Amino acid sequence: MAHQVAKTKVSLGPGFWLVTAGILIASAIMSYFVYASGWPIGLPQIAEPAPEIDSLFKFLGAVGGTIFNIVTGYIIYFAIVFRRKKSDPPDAIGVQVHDNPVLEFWWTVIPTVLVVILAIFSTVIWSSLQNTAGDVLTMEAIGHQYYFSFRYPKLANPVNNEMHVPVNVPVTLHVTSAEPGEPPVDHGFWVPEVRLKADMVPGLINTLRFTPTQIGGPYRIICTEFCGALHGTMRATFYIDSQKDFDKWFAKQGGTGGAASGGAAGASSGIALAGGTAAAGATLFAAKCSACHATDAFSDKKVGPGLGKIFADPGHPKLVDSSAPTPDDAALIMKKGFTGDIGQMPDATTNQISDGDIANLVAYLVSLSKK
Amino acid sequence: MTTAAVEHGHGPGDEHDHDDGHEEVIYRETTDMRLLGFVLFLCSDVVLFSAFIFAYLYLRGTVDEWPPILNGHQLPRLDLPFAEFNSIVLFGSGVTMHHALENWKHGKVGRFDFFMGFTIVLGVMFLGGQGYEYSHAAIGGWSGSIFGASFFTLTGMHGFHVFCGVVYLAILWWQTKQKHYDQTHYFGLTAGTLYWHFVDVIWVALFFLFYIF
Amino acid sequence: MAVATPTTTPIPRPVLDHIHPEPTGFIRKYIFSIDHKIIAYQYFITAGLFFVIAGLLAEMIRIDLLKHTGVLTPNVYNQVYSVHGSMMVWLVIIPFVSGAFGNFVMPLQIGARDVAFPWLNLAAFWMFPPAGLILLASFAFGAPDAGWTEYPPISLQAPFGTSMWCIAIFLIGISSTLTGINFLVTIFKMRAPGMTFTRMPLFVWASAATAGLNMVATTALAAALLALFLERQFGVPFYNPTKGGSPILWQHMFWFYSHPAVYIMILPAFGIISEVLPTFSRKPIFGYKMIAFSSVAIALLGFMVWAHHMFTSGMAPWLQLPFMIITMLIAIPTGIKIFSWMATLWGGSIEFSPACLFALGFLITFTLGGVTGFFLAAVPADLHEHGTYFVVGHIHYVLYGGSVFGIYAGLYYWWPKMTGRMMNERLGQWHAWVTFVAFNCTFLPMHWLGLLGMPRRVAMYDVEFEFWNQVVSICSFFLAASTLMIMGNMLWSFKNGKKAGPNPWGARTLEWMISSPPPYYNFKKVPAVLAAPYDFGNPLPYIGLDAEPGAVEATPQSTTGLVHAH
Amino acid sequence: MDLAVIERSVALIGAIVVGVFASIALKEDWHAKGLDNNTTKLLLGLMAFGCIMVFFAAIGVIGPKG
Repeated sequence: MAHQVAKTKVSLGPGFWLVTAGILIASAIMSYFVYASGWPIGLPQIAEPAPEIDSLFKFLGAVGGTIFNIVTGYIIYFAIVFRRKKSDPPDAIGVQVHDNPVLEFWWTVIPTVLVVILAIFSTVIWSSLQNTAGDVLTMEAIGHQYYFSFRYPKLANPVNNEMHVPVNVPVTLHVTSAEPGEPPVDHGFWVPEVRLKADMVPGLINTLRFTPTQIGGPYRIICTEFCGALHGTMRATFYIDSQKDFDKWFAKQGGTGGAASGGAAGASSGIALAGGTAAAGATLFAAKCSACHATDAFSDKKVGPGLGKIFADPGHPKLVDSSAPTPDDAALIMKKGFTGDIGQMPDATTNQISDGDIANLVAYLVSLSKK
Repeated sequence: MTTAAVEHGHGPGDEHDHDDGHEEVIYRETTDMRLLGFVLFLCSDVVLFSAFIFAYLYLRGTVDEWPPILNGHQLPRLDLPFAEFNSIVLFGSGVTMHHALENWKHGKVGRFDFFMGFTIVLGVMFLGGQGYEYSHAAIGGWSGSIFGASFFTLTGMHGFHVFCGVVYLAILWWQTKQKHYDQTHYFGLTAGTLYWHFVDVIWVALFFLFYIF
Repeated sequence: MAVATPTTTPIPRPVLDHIHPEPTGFIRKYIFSIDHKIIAYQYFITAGLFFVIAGLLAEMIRIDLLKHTGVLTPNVYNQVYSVHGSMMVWLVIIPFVSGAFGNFVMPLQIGARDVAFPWLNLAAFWMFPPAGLILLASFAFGAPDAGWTEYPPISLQAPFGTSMWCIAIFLIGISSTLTGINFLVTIFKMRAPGMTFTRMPLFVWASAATAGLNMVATTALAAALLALFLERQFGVPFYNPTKGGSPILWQHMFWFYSHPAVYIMILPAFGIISEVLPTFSRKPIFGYKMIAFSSVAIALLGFMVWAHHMFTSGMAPWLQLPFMIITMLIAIPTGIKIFSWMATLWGGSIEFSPACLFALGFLITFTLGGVTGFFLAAVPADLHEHGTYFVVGHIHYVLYGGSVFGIYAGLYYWWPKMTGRMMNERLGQWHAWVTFVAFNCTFLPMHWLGLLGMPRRVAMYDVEFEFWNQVVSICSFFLAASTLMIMGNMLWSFKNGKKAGPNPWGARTLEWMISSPPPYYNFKKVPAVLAAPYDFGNPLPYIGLDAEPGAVEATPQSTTGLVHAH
Repeated sequence: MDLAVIERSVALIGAIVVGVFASIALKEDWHAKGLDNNTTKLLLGLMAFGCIMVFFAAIGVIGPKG
């Protein structure tokens, strides 16, 4: 060859395998610490699925760290070993190698396998987030500028800036933003210790599912979508109570028997339901309600839910004390209207139904549920 | 002939002395590049329309029934028969434009003029039809509902393209009168035809999405 | 391939010889020139200016975050970081990588005398400064404050500045679309005779992929911006939920552009690295085809992953999976590139010029950015990281540690070609080291801040994060200071940098075969290309190259094609 | 109302005429090469499809019912 001064080394370089071993050992040690320590987050895991998500973090950390060590390690090694020495002539050139099919094959296949493994692992964790099991406590969190409010079933008014949940009770949390009348802006709901987050988008309901496992608090509820000048100050506190403490707190908030899930106005409708006749109710239902409500299972939503089995419907969200809605709840909703995670319904005056009509309709619904 | 080649082969004020063959190659290769550039431009324009069509379909997917409800009343569908008529006006102009170019290629300048004029008239007719449609579409106006928003924005953009097309064709026609093109050097006309066909095809999509679908 | 032999007979391409006369008179020569080199210089100067401004805005951000209560008023702070982000993306990095480097280097590397449509090029540039000025002027009207993503509905309630933001970005969008079309035609139609696709330098491959992305994706952004503008100014309901619109629609349309935009910003940097590493390790690039095709693969995959920015926004859960998996797939072509660059270093004769140091720094920081990217791609992990400083750290690792490091490498590499003078090596090496250290100290802690619960876009934060924020801020001041080093270096090279000569680095791509700075017509005679570049062992694969005297003799004797003129 | 009938019938006839001419044009330069001709063919084809659509709309086969 013309270039007399070309480096013509066949070996991979002095101490190549030593360096390789070093990189692998370092990666192994690092991975060990990733798993032994709280890395990378180190915050307490106060609810399912925090442990699963952390296990994904650790796995990603170990794999990613190893890749990073390999790249960085070899780059530094090559840079030192193959640097141009003072002694080398100005037109010294490197080993003229263009490619190496075997090498390229392997460094395409191995990452592909890694990606597949990571994708599968992530998918498994992901599916564990999707499970709808339990669904015992169904509640809403609503973002405002700049505070959070929380609606509990059977609670007349929303609670501001304080979220309590009983330990070991699966929670289905529907988050949204901006009740009518407020300027619509995005917010975010994030409890770092739970590792879960959902954007609160006006006109859209996102759902988080978790099961508190550790009594404790206060924890931060953080807004994670820009929502205006004071976005940085938007916080609420999150508590996990024992069932007894929770009930105590709940009672203090005025939680009493009454409204259905989603929290319409509390207490009793004060309508004499005894006089209602199902037949009259049926005709009324066809005229007034059938546009929005089907007469089959609760889950069969037209505009509102299906009311066919409302008083005996497994699909109906249970309440905090897992009691099913009573005829009076239905009457109350017809009277006062309803605003909640499953939609909205105008009140009796808007629907132009008298108390007597309500009594008939309730009778009709009861008769449906009996079938 | 040579004027055309110089117009096309070279930037303004370019002084070489070329023999004709060299000049022809220059013309062919520059035309080649301009054609590719123009087609790529059309592609990116397709993306512009596709993005708005995506927006339209997305918004349409967020409501239970279409047309959506505005202040308690469901909005009416658009005037299909008139749209059929107007579409045919536009498609017809596409065919006439095609014939205009064909005749130019074969040196039949008279028939070229006829078809060119015909195309422009049809284009103007279509725009007038759009105006009529706009004044009669009772869908709550541009800013009333998502229906008005997507319909007036998309067809408005298309109408703007048609308007530009009419102006463009008029300029091309004028250029032919200036002996700007000849039977073998007519890239401008090719571009104009492609653009006009493109506008037609966009309308095919819009017609389906707003009137049929 | 050992010896350069013509495998294709070079066809004569008269159009390549076609030249528009050199303009006389200052205006036509330097202000409204159609010469791709002049336009590239204009991009460099303008984008550099905006880089300084946006950098100062960044320092304002860090000053605010020195105290957990914030130093600036929240309103000002929100405007500052929003404009910082928008400027860095649209007025600095994108113009730098495709406008400046693309314009200057790409035509030279394919042996063309100019781009396909010089006038279009001129028009595209002159949309750029006005856009920047409009964006800056928006401060007078209440600048955009919802971040560079400007999510509605809040951006619908912002003052008029946000509409100006729409206009500015729209202009930039048109500009880069035109540039994309221009570059594609140039690369397809104006390559020197014999330069087949597999003989193109890798920066040209990267430019082609970028141009394609610019051409296709940017118009989608234009649509989104147009809709936002119409809704803000005329109340046309697209995004406002109270009028039936959907905020999520904006996120889809925005990210359909803005994820490919990440590759618009990084692919040319990949190209620069692929030029710098072979030159300074005196080796052929390892796995040329794999690197070239992976650029295209990344560009294509980049269109199918946009919704991974929206995992928490509320889309159908099952949709999260395909987007997660395709996102993860992008790691494969990227990994191939990284490994190929490592293998290029192996067995080389590595010269630690500033360009090379920045390239090495790029490999390390970008790898880290890629790893954290994987963290974000996995949906369950993203549920914790989304909207936190983890994301801020990640994007700065890929955009600063990726694109900007690439830009620095390219600047040091092509500066002699652009100005005809050398920079100060020693100072440049110091610059590389200081930047690398300060960069990592600035952005690495952000990852942990985010994981521990610090959300992004906040003017004030929980007190327990104050210490690390102060560390970050102080390091960021050093990072800013490091920028002064390259500015000083440029001034130094203008004053007393020694003449560069045509090929100071002994590189082998076409731009180094002509004098520096290149003459108006680039090539006296358009050369024919006989083989791929980067074969340092072989004679130069160019014939008919009638360059300046003393530039290059492509004889079997000269092993590297390196001849010290002067 | 009857205006609609007129529009429909005009559209019907027009669709047939234009569609036929478009197909003829398509057939004529079917074998023509080159980017411009190929693009033209694609666009003409789509336009012919548009004519077919208008035809079926005019005879009321497709289009919103009621």
